[in-house]
Amino acid sequence: MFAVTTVALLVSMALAMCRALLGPTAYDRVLALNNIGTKTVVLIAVLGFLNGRPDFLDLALAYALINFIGTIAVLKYIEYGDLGAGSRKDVAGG
Amino acid sequence: MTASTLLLLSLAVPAAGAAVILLLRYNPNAREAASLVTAGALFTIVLRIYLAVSVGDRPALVLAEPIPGIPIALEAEPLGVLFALVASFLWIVTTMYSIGYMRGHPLRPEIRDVMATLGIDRDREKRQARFYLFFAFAIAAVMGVAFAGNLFTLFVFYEVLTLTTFPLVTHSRSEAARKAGRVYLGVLFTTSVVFQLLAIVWTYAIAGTLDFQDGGILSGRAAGAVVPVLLGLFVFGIGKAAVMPFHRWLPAAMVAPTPVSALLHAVAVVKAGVFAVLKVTVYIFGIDFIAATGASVWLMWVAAATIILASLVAFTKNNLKVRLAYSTVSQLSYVVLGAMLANQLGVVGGGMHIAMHAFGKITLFFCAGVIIISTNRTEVSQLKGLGRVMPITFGAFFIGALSIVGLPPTGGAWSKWFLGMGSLEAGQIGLVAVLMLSSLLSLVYLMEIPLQGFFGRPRRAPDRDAAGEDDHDHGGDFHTPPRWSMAAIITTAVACVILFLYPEPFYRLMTMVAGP
Amino acid sequence: MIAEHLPILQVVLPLLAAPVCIFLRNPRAAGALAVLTSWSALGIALSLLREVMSTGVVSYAIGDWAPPIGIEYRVDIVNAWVLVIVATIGAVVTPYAITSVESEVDRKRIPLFYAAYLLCLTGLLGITITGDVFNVFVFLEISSLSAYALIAMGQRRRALTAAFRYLIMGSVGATFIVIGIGLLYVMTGTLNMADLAALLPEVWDSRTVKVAYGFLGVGMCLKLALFPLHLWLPNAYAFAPSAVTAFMASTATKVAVYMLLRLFLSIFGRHFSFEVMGLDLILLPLALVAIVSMSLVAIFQVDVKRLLAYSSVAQIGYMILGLSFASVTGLTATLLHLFNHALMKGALFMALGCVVYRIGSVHIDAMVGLGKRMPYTMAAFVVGGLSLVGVPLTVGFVSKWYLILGALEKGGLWMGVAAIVLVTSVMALVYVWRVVEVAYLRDFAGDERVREAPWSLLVPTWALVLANLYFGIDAVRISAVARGAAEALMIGIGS
Amino acid sequence: MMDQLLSVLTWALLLAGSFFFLTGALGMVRLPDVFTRMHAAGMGDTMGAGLILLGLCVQGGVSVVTVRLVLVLAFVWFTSPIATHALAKAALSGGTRPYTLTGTDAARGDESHEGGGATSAP
Amino acid sequence: MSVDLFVSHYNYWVVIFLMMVGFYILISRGNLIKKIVGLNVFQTSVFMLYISMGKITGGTPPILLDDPHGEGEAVGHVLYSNPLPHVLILTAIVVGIATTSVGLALAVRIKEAYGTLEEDEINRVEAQTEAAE
Amino acid sequence: MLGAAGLALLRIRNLFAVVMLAGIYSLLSAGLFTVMDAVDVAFTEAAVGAGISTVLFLAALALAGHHENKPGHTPLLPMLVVVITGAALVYGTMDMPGFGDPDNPVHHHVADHYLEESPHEIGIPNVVTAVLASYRGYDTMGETTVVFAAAVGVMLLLAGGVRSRGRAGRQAGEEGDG
Amino acid sequence: MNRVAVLWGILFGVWLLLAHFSTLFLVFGVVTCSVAVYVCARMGIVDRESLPVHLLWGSLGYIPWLVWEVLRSNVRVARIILAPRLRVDPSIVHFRASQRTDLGRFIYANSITLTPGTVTTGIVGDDFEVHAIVQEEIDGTEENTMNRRVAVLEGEAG
Amino acid sequence: MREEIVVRVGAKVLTPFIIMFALYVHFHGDYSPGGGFQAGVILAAAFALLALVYGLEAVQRVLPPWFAQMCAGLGVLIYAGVGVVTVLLGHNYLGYGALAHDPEHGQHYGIMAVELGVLVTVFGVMVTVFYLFAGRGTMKP
Repeated sequence: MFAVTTVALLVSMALAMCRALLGPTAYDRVLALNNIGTKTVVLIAVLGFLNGRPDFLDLALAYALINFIGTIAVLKYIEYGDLGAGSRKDVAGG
Repeated sequence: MTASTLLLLSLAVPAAGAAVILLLRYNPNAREAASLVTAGALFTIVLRIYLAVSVGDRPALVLAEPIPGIPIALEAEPLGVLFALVASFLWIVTTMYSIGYMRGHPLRPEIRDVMATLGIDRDREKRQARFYLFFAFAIAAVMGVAFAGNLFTLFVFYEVLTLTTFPLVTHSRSEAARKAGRVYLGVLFTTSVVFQLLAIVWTYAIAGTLDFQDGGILSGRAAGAVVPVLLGLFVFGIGKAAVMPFHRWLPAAMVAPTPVSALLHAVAVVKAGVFAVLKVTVYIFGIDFIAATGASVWLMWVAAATIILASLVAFTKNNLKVRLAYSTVSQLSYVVLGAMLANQLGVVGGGMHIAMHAFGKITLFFCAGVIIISTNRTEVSQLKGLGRVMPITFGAFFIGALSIVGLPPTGGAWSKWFLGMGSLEAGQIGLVAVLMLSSLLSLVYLMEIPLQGFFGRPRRAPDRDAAGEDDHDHGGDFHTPPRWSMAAIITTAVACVILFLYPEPFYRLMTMVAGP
Repeated sequence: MIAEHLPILQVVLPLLAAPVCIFLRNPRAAGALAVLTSWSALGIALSLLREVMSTGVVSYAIGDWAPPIGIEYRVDIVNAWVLVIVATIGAVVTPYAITSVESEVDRKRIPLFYAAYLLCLTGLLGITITGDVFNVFVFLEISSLSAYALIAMGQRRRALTAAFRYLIMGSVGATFIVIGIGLLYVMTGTLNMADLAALLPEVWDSRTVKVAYGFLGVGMCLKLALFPLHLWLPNAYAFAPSAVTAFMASTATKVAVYMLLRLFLSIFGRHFSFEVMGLDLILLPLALVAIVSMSLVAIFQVDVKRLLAYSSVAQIGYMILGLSFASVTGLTATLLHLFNHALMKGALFMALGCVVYRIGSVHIDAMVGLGKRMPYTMAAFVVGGLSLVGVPLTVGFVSKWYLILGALEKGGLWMGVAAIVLVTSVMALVYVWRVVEVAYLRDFAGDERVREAPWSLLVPTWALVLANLYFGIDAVRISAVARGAAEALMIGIGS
Repeated sequence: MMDQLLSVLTWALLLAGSFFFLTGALGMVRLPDVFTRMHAAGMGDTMGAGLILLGLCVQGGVSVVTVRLVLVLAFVWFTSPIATHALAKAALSGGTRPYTLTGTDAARGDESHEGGGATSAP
Repeated sequence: MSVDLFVSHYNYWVVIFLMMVGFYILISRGNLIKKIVGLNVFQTSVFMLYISMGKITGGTPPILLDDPHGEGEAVGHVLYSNPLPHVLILTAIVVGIATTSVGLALAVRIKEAYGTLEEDEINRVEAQTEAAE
Repeated sequence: MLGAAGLALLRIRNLFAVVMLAGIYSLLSAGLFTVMDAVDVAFTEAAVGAGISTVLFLAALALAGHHENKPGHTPLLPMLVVVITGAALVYGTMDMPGFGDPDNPVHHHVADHYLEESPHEIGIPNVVTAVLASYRGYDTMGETTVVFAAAVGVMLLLAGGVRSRGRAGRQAGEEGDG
Repeated sequence: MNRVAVLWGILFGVWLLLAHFSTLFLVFGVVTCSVAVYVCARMGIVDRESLPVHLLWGSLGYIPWLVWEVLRSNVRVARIILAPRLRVDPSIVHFRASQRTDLGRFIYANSITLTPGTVTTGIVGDDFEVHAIVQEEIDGTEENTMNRRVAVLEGEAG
Repeated sequence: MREEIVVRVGAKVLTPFIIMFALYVHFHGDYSPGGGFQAGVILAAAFALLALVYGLEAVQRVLPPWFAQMCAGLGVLIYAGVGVVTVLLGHNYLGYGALAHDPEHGQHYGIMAVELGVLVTVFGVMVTVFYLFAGRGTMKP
């Protein structure tokens, strides 16, 4: 049954991948990245069970935590164009 | 003092002299005195080496060992001593000459003006110091060449000589001098690296050693087509021997100050070349080996062609120094020819020609230099009638020319004699004809100058205004030749004659080389 | 007790000094530390060489794990020799850098500069000394990364693009090397060099090993800038700060050449290299083309640093040429030229550094008449240049001698190879002499205030120049070492 | 008995999770613009991940593994809306106009260039 | 080329294909950042090659199951994948990110100095500068 | 899927999108590593790919802009190089031991020792850590140094704002941005 | 200070759940949690917003409801996606939320986003901007259930 | 990005967990995947997150750049220093057996020390690099 789930996850990743490839905007790709990230988290969890070594969930945990940082960076990049700014007025000049 | 220490000194003294010159570079008198003392000391040293060698001693010394099995070694053997003797003696004379010459030589007007406005004379002094400095270094290199104990050492000093003479050739730093420097370095370096070095390494690969040995190190080890090819590589690779087609550097080098042309390009550098050719034939191949394989026949004809062609070219040259240079090219090939004859007489003749030609040619150059600084004339056609103004100079020129042509009562007669005999012994009648023809040619192109000098009529008055101070003798542009220079000219001219009467030391040395 | 730990200290000492340099924050102090470190590294390298010469191979098991399990440092005569080369150059260039860098790099960055410099030294020493192929990669990256940064420190903006190109090509090279190592590993299951050498003969026939060979070769050739893969080198050397150029030009490519020798001869063995893979036949044309074409290109350069950089590519061709002779003499020539080229290029680039220090440019037009203004600097340049040309009494001659001898020993058509070597020396004369002529035979027209470079630059420069002369006159010892190393390489590591 | 029950439960949860994931993925392909796709993606993040992880929890029983699964789930549920929000905001500021049925711009106008930062002040 | 060969090697080939895609991006694209991305892809693919070397069918990650201080009876019958490639690749990943960061820093500086990231534009600017000199 | 990501990377010229795809690529490869039992590697790839690499790329893009020009010429030569390299590799894999075969030499010589002896010699269950930090600890030290070198490099390049102008004359263009 | 201790406690609890249980790891845990708490305290991010202990009780009721809501909307969105004809009518709606604190708004916004079909795209003051996949998804009034529940949650803790 | 409620609160809540998790990964590297490097990266990522949300300046007040740089160097020193210590104790470089009577314990200590070195360096480097990249945009007057 884990195998079935794995396949389902892979298929849905492939679909998300299609979105990443098709675009059309960069945000679609970010979305796909984000989505694939979540799916990877789950996939890793499932794979642990599939292999009979479920004790490597730390990896999934790490992903869950870190993937988020990437998206925040995207937002910051788009909104501010500068990852170091403290508040909006720092980059008011553009 | 042992003889091997003397060998070391023969290198060290000129080098030390150079250092002293460098220290005294702002004091002309002291500087030149140092040059003279050094030259005298060197000659004494070489003389003592000669005395040792003439009784059969062969002092030797290893300086360093850059490559395992191939040391930089010095060894005094007769041929080298002959060469060293000539060079060191002539260095004294040349130093005397150049003291007069360099002081008397007018600078190019534009430079003189600039320097006058700047109030600097220092620069000129510095350059003169540089002149003496490199001169001394060049002599040291010549000594190294002369006393080289193996082929590698010979090559090393040969290259050092090339490099140390380069600043002398380009002394004036004019565009012409730069161009000449390029030709000079280009030809000498290219030939020496591409052909000579190849030949040396090849020799090493075949023989496993590079030491000069009586009877040659290659004999019996090499065979077939290798021998003529290798010999050819050597002859052409020793570019300083100026065998055509690698002779271009020599006329080009004539842009140098005349003492440089005189000592280096009539004596030291070119003689180093032909000396090296002789050394290689005698001690690397062995004359018997060459004679047996017939490897040198084609090179004889190359040398013969050079003799004739260079003489013909000399005819066409109006510039005095260039004409002398082509004459040198031609005469050098006599020595090469002597070596290629590969018999006792040829080698003796070649060796003696090194000495005889040296004295003759240096006289000619000295005269040319004096003419230049006294009258500012460089072309043969401008010299008509000058003989009456400068009788000593033109007289000396006459004697020198006789020696070059090979007519008694000058030393040149002996070497030509031996070379002719050698050709006959080698069964090359054609070469005898070549020798005759070239003597005739040189007679014509050299004798033209003193004869015109004494008997020609100046076409028109010199265009320069009277200089004022020194013109009590003759009108116009004439400066009295410096006394130091005149002394040098007289010395060499007399020597030419003496060598006819007393060629014994050189002959003895050469028979030690070539066998009785 | 310290004596037995010398192999590791050789690498760890500069490694430890690098972060300390950053902590010091004071340019002078950092410089002093760098000097101290590089000198001790030289001392260690020399004593290692002596030890190896007297007792044979020194093996040091890091972490107490016996070799195939852990990482081994393995010093034999070959890499002891290369260590000495690298350490020597390091020891000479570091004091030079103190003054040179002050004029070319922001004061604030100087401690960082030394840190990067020491890391580069660490990397190079580490590559050389190690007996583990993957460790090679790691240290290769240490040296490369710091080298990229160092090169980018050049004053002109082209230094940046040069560094970037170097980064890309260097990384590709490194990745190729990783691929090669991986393929070797998959066939043998080991990463230790000696172990590999012992295990490889069993799998020689496999295509995998051959491809691994190819990848390692291409990767290394990228790093050592063999002819078609040299594109990164000229600009990198031309635009880097002088001290960096002097250091890199005399060490980085040398170490890569060493690795190539080590891989091809020690690990794969000469039988495999020459008889199975035909290495000599592949390298020979490349080396010849490199020598001739790069010498030609060098002749037409107007930036003297770049001129020398192209000449470096040509000189690397000589080293590879020696390898392609597949004989002890050829290898001796290669190993000698490693040392000699380091000495002469070091001296030349340092002399140019002096020029940069005073006039800020090494464009050939800027050097007009410098012979008078900076006599010692230019004299150093002349001697270095003569050495590059291969004039006797300089080191350049010694290696050329062996190269020609190696070619002639093979006889036949190899005569032509010897002739090419000689003709290209003449080409070297042409490009060196262009500079000499400009510097000496023309009148100075620049700023009247230009004067001789300071002693702190001249002394290291002349140290190398004198070394050029000394080892050109007395090359017996280094030739003996090189020959010993060459023989060791030809025998191979395993047996 | 208990084991079988757990098995069945796991099956059901996993299948349901997979279903949501697949549907979400399908939605990501089918839906017309980035905003609508976000909703689809959200499905996977919430229910898909939730159900599957829950299923795994059931399988794992009370153990360290379950603890981790719960933590993963918590983090996913916590971060996913933040990320989606961030993305939506970025997309809007980046100038992407939401798709509407009528084709007119129902929301605010295109006000900034991407990465420029001049969005409406807080 | 038998089916066996294909079955046992196909994954290497896939990895090689990926590697080549990365390599192609690296050498054919003019944009500096894109080059770095290509380098990343190239390297990551090489990592995959290594990892696939270390995989043993039916193996599990090389984290031992039994208590290290126990009798170790489980070691015998559990098949672990080869840890060594993992170690090597860990190192290589670190090296990769280090290279990437330096490369990006260089790219940023180049952008500042030239105002562009395109190789051909940079070359053009350089050619102009050189001509001006 | 990875291949598709790779190809897409090739085509897409918006660097921002490229970075996103590179992130996806990294994610997927991490997944693959997990499948191949390399959890530690996957972890690292995850941390690097998702955490730092993306952020760094974005930071660089923020400084350098994110549009790529169209490639100007047909890249035939690179294609050739790539095809040759790829062909060589495929050729090389022909003789490689099959995938996953436990009898491969890789799994024996040294690896056996690690797996069998490390419980006694080192005593920690994670063999990767044991090898990383002890058996091949020196490599890891090198790795640490590489990272440090990278920091030194980046500091050299980016610290301290705009560089002082060199004497050799640097052009405008630098003035524009800091 | 109180909050710091609580945070420490929570972290240590999680640590205990994660880590092996041995003396060494207990020590490590103490170190770890202290470091984490120290850094957060220095950053000034340990406050009511980040550590809503006061909402603990309220959330016990809220979370199950939210899960249920999420499930329901999931099904709705799934229907839309799976329908042969896409019947989407996306729109953006502005409305006022009645939460008083940023924390409350945070919870509300996240809850909106968490339920598929609606995504919060912007919050300015108490003005919420929400994108919905179909118009009917949004009950854009201050009196809608979720708004009320969040407000209650917020309000309960005072 | 302080004014973004959602992001700010989210980051606030998550940061302690990320930091804790990073250290957990580090300490737990012996038993499960992970170790100094991964931990360093995650830890650095936590600070990156803070910097993204609160701005570089705010983070640099807590974690000054010089400190990060010092960490970068310090880690290398720790790692190499362990080797030096073992040498001084009479073993080979990085021979952890020297660190305790029981070689196995020595290995434990050694690995821990070394991993700490990796953590410190990687953390310091990643933070430094991030600071430099992110800070370059705002540095201009």
